[in-house]
Amino acid sequence: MGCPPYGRCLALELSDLYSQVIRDHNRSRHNKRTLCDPTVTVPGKNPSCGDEIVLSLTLKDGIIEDAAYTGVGCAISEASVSIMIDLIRGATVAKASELCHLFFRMIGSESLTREELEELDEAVAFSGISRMPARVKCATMAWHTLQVALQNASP
Amino acid sequence: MGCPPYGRCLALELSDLYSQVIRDHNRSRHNKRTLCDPTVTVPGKNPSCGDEIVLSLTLKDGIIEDAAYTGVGCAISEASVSIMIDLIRGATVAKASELCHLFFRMIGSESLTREELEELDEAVAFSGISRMPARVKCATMAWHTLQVALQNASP
Amino acid sequence: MMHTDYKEDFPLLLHTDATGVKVAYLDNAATTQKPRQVIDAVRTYYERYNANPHRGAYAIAMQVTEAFESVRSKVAQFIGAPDPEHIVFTFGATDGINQVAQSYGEQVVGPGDEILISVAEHHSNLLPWQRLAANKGAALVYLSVDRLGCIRLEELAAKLTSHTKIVAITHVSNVLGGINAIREIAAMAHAVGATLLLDATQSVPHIPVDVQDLDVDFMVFTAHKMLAPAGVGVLYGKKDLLKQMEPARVGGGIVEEVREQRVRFLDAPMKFEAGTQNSEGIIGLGAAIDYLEAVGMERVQAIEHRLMEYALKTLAAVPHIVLYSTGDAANRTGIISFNIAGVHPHDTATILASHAVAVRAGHHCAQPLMAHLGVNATCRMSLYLYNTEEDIRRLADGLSTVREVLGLGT
Amino acid sequence: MMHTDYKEDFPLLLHTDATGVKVAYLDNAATTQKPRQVIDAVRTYYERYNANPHRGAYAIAMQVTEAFESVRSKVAQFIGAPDPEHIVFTFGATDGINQVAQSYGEQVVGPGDEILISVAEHHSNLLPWQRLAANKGAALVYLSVDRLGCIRLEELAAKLTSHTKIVAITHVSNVLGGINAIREIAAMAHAVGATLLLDATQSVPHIPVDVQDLDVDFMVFTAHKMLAPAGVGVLYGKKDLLKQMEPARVGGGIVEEVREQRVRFLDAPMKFEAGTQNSEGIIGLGAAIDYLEAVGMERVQAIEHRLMEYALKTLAAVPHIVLYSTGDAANRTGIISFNIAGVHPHDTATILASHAVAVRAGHHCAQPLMAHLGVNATCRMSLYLYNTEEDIRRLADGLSTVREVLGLGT
Ligand SMILES: Cc1ncc(COP(=O)(O)O)c(C=O)c1O
Ligand SMILES: Cc1ncc(COP(=O)(O)O)c(C=O)c1O
Repeated sequence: MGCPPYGRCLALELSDLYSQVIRDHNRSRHNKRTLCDPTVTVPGKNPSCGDEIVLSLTLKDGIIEDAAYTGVGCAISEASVSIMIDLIRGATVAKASELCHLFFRMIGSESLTREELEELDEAVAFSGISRMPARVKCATMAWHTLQVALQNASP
Repeated sequence: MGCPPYGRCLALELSDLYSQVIRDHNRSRHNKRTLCDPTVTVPGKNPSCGDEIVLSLTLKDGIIEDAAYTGVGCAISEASVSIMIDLIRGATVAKASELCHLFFRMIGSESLTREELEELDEAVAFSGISRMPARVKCATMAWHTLQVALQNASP
Repeated sequence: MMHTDYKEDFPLLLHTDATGVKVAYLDNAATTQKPRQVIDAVRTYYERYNANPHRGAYAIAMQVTEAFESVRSKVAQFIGAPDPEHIVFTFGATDGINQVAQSYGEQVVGPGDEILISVAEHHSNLLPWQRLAANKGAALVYLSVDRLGCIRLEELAAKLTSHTKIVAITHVSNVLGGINAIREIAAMAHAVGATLLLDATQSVPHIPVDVQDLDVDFMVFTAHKMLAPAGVGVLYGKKDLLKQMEPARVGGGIVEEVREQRVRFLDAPMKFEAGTQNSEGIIGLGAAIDYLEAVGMERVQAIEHRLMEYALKTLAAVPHIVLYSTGDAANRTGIISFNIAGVHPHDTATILASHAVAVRAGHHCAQPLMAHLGVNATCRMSLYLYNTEEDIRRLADGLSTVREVLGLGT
Repeated sequence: MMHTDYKEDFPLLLHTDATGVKVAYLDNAATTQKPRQVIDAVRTYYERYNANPHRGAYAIAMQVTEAFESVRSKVAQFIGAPDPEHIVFTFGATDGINQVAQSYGEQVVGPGDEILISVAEHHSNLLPWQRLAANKGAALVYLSVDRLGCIRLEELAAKLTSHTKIVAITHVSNVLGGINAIREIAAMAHAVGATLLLDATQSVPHIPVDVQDLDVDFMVFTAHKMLAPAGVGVLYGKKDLLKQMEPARVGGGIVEEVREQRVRFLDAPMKFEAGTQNSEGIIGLGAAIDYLEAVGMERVQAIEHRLMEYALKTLAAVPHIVLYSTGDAANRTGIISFNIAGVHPHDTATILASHAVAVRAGHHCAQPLMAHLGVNATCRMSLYLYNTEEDIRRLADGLSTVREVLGLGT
């Protein structure tokens, strides 16, 4: 087993990990708020740090009309949930579910087509996270929580 | 920690371990029998091999009139109990108790005086056993059993 | 680099002492020697990426986590488990059996129930069940064994009842070396609704073992008997069983959330690995599995089989020898128990030690089997892939001197 | 050979990666690095006398037995125990606490009784008691702690009652580093007839500890946090307590006699050491104690104290830092928990990692303490004798870049 350079966080550059997109979402926090009358609210937990992010969705006729989160997480997990919310707001449940699958395929280092990558839009900022195993859970927590929320919401 | 030569059993020669005295006692087995009406009978156990040797004493007026053993043990433990019985037969309880202490001092690598070594007589055959840690319990089992027997017998 | 003369990989076996002698190591059922590859894996860990796994964002912490989890995958694949989540690291086979007895046994065994074991079990696969049965008012029922230490399927059939909750059986007797018919035993146990724990401590190092093929519910083994460090073991469990179990040992690293008066555990396998694990040992186990797979488990078995044929023939010719499991080399691993007539096994082993021949004497942590055989203790020689015919000849030569040393004639 | 620049003895700390960088290892409360002396002791064991201890009459088996038992004596002397029979080898601190909770706790705790712990306990000294209390209908009562994680004696006095059966307290908080006043705590616990278990995991490696002077009833610690291998721990117990306890784990090596339906155990400490022990780890622990004694535990403490003075001063000057235990370096070991304002500790640790500075971020297996502090998680730097002022400067320099990397300004 070769030794990765200490200063490299296992081959992912710091500027790739904390990219402009991620930094922007962290600062703006436009999706960090409480929904008035959410259809479904699901907590997501990262056991390694005790963090909890709560995801809320308002659904109508199979459409995610609005979504938001509360709670605290690291820059990666808060950016990930915020980017995800931007992506799924206005989407059908089916579409959101499909995006989940796409996201997990990307994290699992599968190579996606250009169209697929375009669908994930800003979420491609996390494509390198698998080279940073300690932080994978931070990036995926939002999407795992969404899966549970979609299941709970489906009648 | 230095490495002892493999062929040396930790620095004790085979001919010292299985000396003539020990071999003789193993063959003769003159103390391996059942006493008719023993005052006290105590089992001694070696947990590492499951062996059990049962020591019996006939006491009268503070004198060990007779002693014998039954059971099976290795050459070392059977020789040790046999030599011990030869030593204590006819001795007072106080004297037998003193011999126990002498024997344990010898095993503990204390240097004894010439007079003390003479008191132990044939039991000095075990003086080197401490260099053979795996077999120390075989040599001392008889004497531990004797200690218990003397305690049980004392009113 | 892998040699066909496997001894070349084992520094301890190559070492000559002050008198120019190498050890003939024939106590492999107690523990095995470690190849250079394993020793180096442990040293490299200490020198390059020693850190507490699962707990840090810095480079070496991630590296050890990755190495640690990759051994879990390797173990899963080595024993044919469906995925790494079935693999729990323990501190040894004894630890693994105790965990199952405490976590699972406590749940399923009640008054009037029965636990079935064989009379050939190692104390580590006996005492946890004896205690569980006593605590629960259940019965500990014994199966007798044949001359190789194997249970008889007819007796098993007769003793399996609807009260039988757990069957705990060794794959290979550590005293007699016979290989139990686990596939059949599993099917029979399952037919009455019992759960089968397989003590594979003496099989996984020596023969190919596939948990799905055998259809066992739990399986334990220990790393130090398969070229790897001590203080590490493996517990395999079927997923639904692991899921329903509470951890036997609780502490750091196994929780999702701790509050002052309650706790939520992580899923298996993490919930069973409380406290800092033996990372160096686990990494050593990975290197040991690499070594064994490079040789091939079929080949390991074939090497031992060939040596056993030679050993059975050679030992049978030793004067005054008493062999406790005669017959040919079929359906057994490389273990032979014996005594020299009129000589206590401790004396035999000591005299062999003076010839630098390492065998074990005693009850081998199998006292009920000793009672079954009608002896207090035996000598046992046990082989591994690095042994040679010369080792066995040295054993036979040493044995021929025993009675003379003790003054019993030749 | 022993250097005064202790780093010279630690291969991992000397290693430069492909970019020419050495790690500034400041995660010693999680695990410590191993000196050459320990690495060599383990390798020599594998290459010269690897065998199963207590079980063989041949030379290497006797040699490992002797080495194994000599470490027991060394440990006894290191912590001031009256003799080696007080020393039980375990697989780690977590294992040791679980054993006491199961063996001793099960016996003495009943409905309505109380177990007293502090809110600063590591999960390993919390969950075993939480479970015991729940199983027995007893209460788990918490003591709050001061800014260094130490309990207050007035609160202890108020909460100790005739129902208090067990007091289980850490010697040093693994998050805040304060040293509890154990001598006083022991006297107070004993005055109401309670038994004191000391979790010395974070103290024995760093300060002189004497069990008789402190008068603790049980004490546990773990080898991997004191320069030694993982998978080994120590349980000290007073003789009459060890005597009255049944072993929590049963199996090979702990029995005087096994029959099909009953067992007689050996005396302590052997009865608690079921199964093959981690001999290489124990031998490594012996080498680690030799190393620490050659330095001297007073000196170890003095080195850390001097570094702490520098660290407290240096970190206080870092912009936006939030320190969770301010004040001077008195009455504490080399642990500082902190955060950078507005930044999650995981991000801080990741950014430090990119500077090859190793600290830990998370709840440090102390979630109730995190709740007490009102945070989810912190960063923690923790020192050992080989750290230097340069390591601390690298930490401070790295911290100064954190907010910028995240686009939060400097
Ligand atoms: C205070 C304290 N107690 C107990 C433990 C548990 O030690 P281990 O994981 O070695 O069992 C730790 C470390 O993780 C600790 O810091
Ligand atoms: C059949 C069998 N089961 C269990 C064990 C216990 O293994 P360990 O001592 O590594 O826990 C052994 C070996 O000692 C064994 O031979």
